[in-house]
Amino acid sequence: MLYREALNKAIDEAMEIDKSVVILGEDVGRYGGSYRVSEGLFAKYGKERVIDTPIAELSIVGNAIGMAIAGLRPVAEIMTVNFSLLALDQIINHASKFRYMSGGKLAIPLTVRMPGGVSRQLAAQHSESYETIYASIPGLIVFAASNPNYAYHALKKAIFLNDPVIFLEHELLYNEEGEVDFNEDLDPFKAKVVKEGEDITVISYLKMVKDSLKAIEKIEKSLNITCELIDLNSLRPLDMQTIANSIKKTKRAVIVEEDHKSGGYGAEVCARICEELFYELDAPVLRIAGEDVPIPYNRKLELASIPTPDKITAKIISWAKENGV
Amino acid sequence: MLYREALNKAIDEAMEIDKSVVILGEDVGRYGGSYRVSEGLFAKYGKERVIDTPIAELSIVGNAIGMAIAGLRPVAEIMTVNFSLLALDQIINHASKFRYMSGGKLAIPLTVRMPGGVSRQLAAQHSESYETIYASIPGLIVFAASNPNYAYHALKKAIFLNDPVIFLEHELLYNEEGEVDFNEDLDPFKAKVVKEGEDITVISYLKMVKDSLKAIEKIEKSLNITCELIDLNSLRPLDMQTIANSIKKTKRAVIVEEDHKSGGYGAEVCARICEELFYELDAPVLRIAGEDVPIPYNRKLELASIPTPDKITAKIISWAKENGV
Amino acid sequence: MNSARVKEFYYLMKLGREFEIRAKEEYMKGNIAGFLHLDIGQEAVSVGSMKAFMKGDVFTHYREHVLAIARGMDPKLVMAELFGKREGVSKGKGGSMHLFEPKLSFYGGDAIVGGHLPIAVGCAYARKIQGENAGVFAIFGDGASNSGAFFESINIAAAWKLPIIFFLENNYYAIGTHISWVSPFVELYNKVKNYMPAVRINGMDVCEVYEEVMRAKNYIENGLGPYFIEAECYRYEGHSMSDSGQYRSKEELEIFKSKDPIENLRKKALKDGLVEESFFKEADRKAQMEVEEAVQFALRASEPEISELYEDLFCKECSNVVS
Amino acid sequence: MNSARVKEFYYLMKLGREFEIRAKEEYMKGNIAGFLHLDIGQEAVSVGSMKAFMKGDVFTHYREHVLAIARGMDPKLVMAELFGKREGVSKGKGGSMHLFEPKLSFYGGDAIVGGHLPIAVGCAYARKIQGENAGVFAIFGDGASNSGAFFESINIAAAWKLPIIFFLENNYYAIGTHISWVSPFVELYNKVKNYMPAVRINGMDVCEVYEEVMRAKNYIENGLGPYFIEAECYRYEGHSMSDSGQYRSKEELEIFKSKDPIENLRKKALKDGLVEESFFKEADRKAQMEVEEAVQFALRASEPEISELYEDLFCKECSNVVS
Ligand SMILES: Cc1ncc(C[n+]2csc(CCOP(=O)(O)OP(=O)(O)O)c2C)c(N)n1
Ligand SMILES: Cc1ncc(C[n+]2csc(CCOP(=O)(O)OP(=O)(O)O)c2C)c(N)n1
Ligand SMILES: [Mg+2]
Ligand SMILES: [Mg+2]
Repeated sequence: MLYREALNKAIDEAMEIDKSVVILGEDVGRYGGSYRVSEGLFAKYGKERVIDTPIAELSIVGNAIGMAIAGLRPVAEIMTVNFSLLALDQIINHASKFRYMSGGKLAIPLTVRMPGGVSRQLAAQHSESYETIYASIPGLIVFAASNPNYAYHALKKAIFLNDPVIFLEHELLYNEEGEVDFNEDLDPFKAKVVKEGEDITVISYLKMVKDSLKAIEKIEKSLNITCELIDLNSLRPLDMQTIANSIKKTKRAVIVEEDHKSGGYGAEVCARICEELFYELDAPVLRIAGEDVPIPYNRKLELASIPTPDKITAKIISWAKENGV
Repeated sequence: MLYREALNKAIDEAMEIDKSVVILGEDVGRYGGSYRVSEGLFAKYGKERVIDTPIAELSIVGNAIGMAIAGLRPVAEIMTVNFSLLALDQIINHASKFRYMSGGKLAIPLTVRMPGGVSRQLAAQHSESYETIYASIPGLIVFAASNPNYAYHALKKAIFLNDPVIFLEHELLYNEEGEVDFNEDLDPFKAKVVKEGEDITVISYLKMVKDSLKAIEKIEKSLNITCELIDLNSLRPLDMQTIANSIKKTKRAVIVEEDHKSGGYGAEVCARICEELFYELDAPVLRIAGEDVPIPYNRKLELASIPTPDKITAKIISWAKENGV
Repeated sequence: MNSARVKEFYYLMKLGREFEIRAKEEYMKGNIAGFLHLDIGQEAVSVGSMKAFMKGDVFTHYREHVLAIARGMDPKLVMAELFGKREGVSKGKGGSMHLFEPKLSFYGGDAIVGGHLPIAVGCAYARKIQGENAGVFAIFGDGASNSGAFFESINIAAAWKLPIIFFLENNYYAIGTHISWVSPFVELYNKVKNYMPAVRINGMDVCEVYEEVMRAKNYIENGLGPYFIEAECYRYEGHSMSDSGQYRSKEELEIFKSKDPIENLRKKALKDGLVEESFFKEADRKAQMEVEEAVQFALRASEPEISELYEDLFCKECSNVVS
Repeated sequence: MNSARVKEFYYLMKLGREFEIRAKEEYMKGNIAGFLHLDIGQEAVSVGSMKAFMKGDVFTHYREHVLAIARGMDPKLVMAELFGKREGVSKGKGGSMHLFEPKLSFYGGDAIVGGHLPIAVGCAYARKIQGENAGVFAIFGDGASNSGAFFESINIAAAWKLPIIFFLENNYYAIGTHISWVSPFVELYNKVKNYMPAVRINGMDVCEVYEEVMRAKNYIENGLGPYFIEAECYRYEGHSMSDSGQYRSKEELEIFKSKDPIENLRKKALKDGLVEESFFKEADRKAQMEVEEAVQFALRASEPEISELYEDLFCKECSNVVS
């Protein structure tokens, strides 16, 4: 099943189960969603529950909050994560705080889906990763789906949580194929050990999980070691338990993210590791991340601005050598 | 001179020197600014250069970008940092990227001033610290003023830089008194060693510098050691040199920030230290930060949600003991 | 207006006025802190609108104590919230600007100017598809009417014919900014009259407010789409306790004070012989007493425990994971 | 319209059309990537407006190749930018959606819908206080007219009487969303006609566009404040290369194709005897040639070096510190 199909199925089933689930966003209805995630839902559930909105992101999320207050379970789509900045006041000043500032009287069962990341030559205004923003906000839950199985289970669970969830998707994953185990009772808050290993813990999320896996194959051969790969899945809260278990074994950690390095989400992961597992570490944590520039249009520069399997491989190998792995 | 007077003087002198400097924001004109930072400027420079705007933060920054493109040097005020979320699309998708995405053809000499932090019982929608957001954006410069001297010099220099500067101020500092050395040629990008010491490096910014200083007095007495205190001043770029010099000496670092801990700005500082100075460290870096909750109205809870001199003292002492200082 | 209505309006406005006067005093004493926005002068809007719009959902801005009380919120719980006490409507976590009570369908106290409008519109959408025709009432100021959030809301509500009353309190000022500096016209219903029925009324007259909101309510209940009311009014105090309001002329203030909604209702009711003098005396006394009780309640109410800091952040399921 | 004007309009429209057709081909070949928004069908708007508004500052959205060319940008540099080459107007860092050239006062290619409007308004403010009366031209789509940024801009420009022309290309669609689903009316000048002079014109007729923009230009140059033009038009292609445009009926497309701005200008000029047939043949050939040269230039142009990744991020002073 494709990633986008898994997302579609999660929404479809949620809408089937519960009439209060509605979806809204630009072109989510008749058009089927710009990445085809909501394909078929308009025909199936009608225009009251599958809502084509104007280009007004502040209102997309604001309206969704109002729907949530009224008892619906809205799933809002922001066409690209960049545009979510227009909705950020609603997400942060409203959705994330309403339960708290009402002394627990309001619940905001809201899911906001956002495709993001560096796709292919979409340039500076369409190629960002704002997980560092969302994961820094108390009151939000942030999930990041790297594969169809997690996408399906986590989205469906997110829709039925009674708190606001930011659901991050990566534009280059929509057409990725992967198995979905419909019988699994997946805990969306838990990180997943994608591959076990003994010598280095590689921590990643979204598209970089795939790229890290490719890198790991080469690294293992080249250094004759084994690497453990963790897919974070949930960025807020962060599943430190899974990370700690791994690092206690490997003594070394690498974080791979597509986000710009300075102030990127990896900083928080790195800080947590250094605070909590300092005495376990045999080497400094390595952060592999995007460069600190807006994403350029030219393909060569674009690729130079983000981690690729080759760069991940090279960086880990040289860091491993420097630190005596 | 008061902190707000220092800011006022910086703007006043910049306007005096260069006719292209204009200021804009809600109530910055006839009213003199809600924290009195622009007092007197309307009378002196008139309504064309001191612009009272509608409550439309997106436009305040967007308009300022347009003014910058047209050759002015706008200084925009966002009344409280929370409202800057409404302007974030302009700040990030536009101001921070325009030079780059135009291949260097556009310059955006823009300063955006924002009071923020936890003041006194202003509750969840008026008490945030978004330095983690701003400091994560390539193309932005981020200054944070903890005292009148830096406020004066850095703001004046920011206005004359040809790139967008986010200028963070703290609401509880406006009436702080401090000396301003008008002859100094201050480098706004450099961190400052506020106090020298041998055993622990305490890194902070904005209001927490003052609170850390209070804590340090007690800690030094209690543990019979000396602490070095660094005021970061510039959050992006981060002056790692000054940090490194200190840690090479003390072997231990503490970061004190008011921001929420998870994903707070301190994460980046901590990560940089752990990556670059790992082998220098004798103890895990300690992050002292705000709690991961929206800021509550009740004073007792509000104080419980942020670091105070007493809590800083207690946390550092217990951490020092645990790690054999 | 019959005598019972007039009495009700008078009492609620008086109660609101006394509440605000007392809140100001308690602020000076240090029992209330933060931003405190008083409704003094604007009680006709708060009471007239809430008494007309009894059923649907109400979304307000931060100047909402009197709206909350007129909606039926116990002044004790409001005062306790202002005092930051655990018994307050928002458990002391919200304060003056954030009074929420879903039982009263009162989603009050948003302190982001214009920020509650898209939320109100979303609620109206939900009500429409849920088949509940009472709809939504959203109140905001002249300052809010310049924000993108406002305009997006007007456009969407009109495009989708949503059951919502937009109620604009035009008191001419957004803190110290006069509306004429930041809008091409001062009669703000011009902003939307191509989108929906839009009227301008005298917001100092509780009966006029009541009647217009009744009209609007009927309109939206009939599924005809949104309705817009601009009420001219005035706040006698500064924007909040930290503003002295010096930017306004004494004359301007006096003009509006001469139209005082409470005083004028009393005069008119007496002149028309609708209500006897003794009622007002008694009402004034009772209002003061009720406020006194609210203050006593708030004083005696309890401080939250530090352990409550992490409560009310997430639903149970998420709390279990996050902590 | 005199013959020289008609020839100029025709040539530029044809050049634009050929440019876009070729860009599409080059996209298929893989020489251009990312989002490519073609202007085919809307050339009258791009050419008519740019030829009328020659002096002031121009702010555009992402569908801007033809606007840029009509403004005077060398098609070679535009094509090279689409190819991501260093010789492109934005050094290959911007691409199709981001064509900037301050020398032409062309601040083109903002890809945040509505995002360039507050910027254009700020520029108009600056021009006003700088005493430059040429003002600003800001072009955007029907979709943008639902955004908060749009409404804030209208309000501010009107409140401050700024010299700015708001030019709305109403091609009825925002990607796959028809304007009638998301706006209470389809004639979008209704949104603003209480704020400023606002007209609706036929955007398929280059002369009408030209004349109306001339009128608007005179208006703003005289310090009378902003002016609003809605031009009805249509894009023949999908929204971008990743959209097939299937949501539209063939009939609808045919209706607009029958009003083709280029073809109709030619027919009319011939009928009126303004221009001889031979001109058109020659112009068509020349346009093709110019586009061919642009493609050849782009093909031969150079790839940026990796070392350029960190260039153009900051001014020299800041660069020194940051790196
Ligand atoms: C988005 C945003 N910007 C600025 C503020 C600061 N602020 C609080 S109230 C206010 C004035 C609002 O005026 P108006 O809408 O007329 O309401 P009034 O206070 O007159 O009732 C401002 C600027 C805010 N709370 N939110
Ligand atoms: C703020 C924002 N939201 C969404 C998008 C995605 N998007 C790009 S173009 C577009 C449609 C714009 O339609 P319109 O304004 O009518 O212009 P047209 O493409 O028809 O010229 C959308 C939704 C965007 N770029 N920016
Ligand atoms: Mg007002
Ligand atoms: Mg369109």
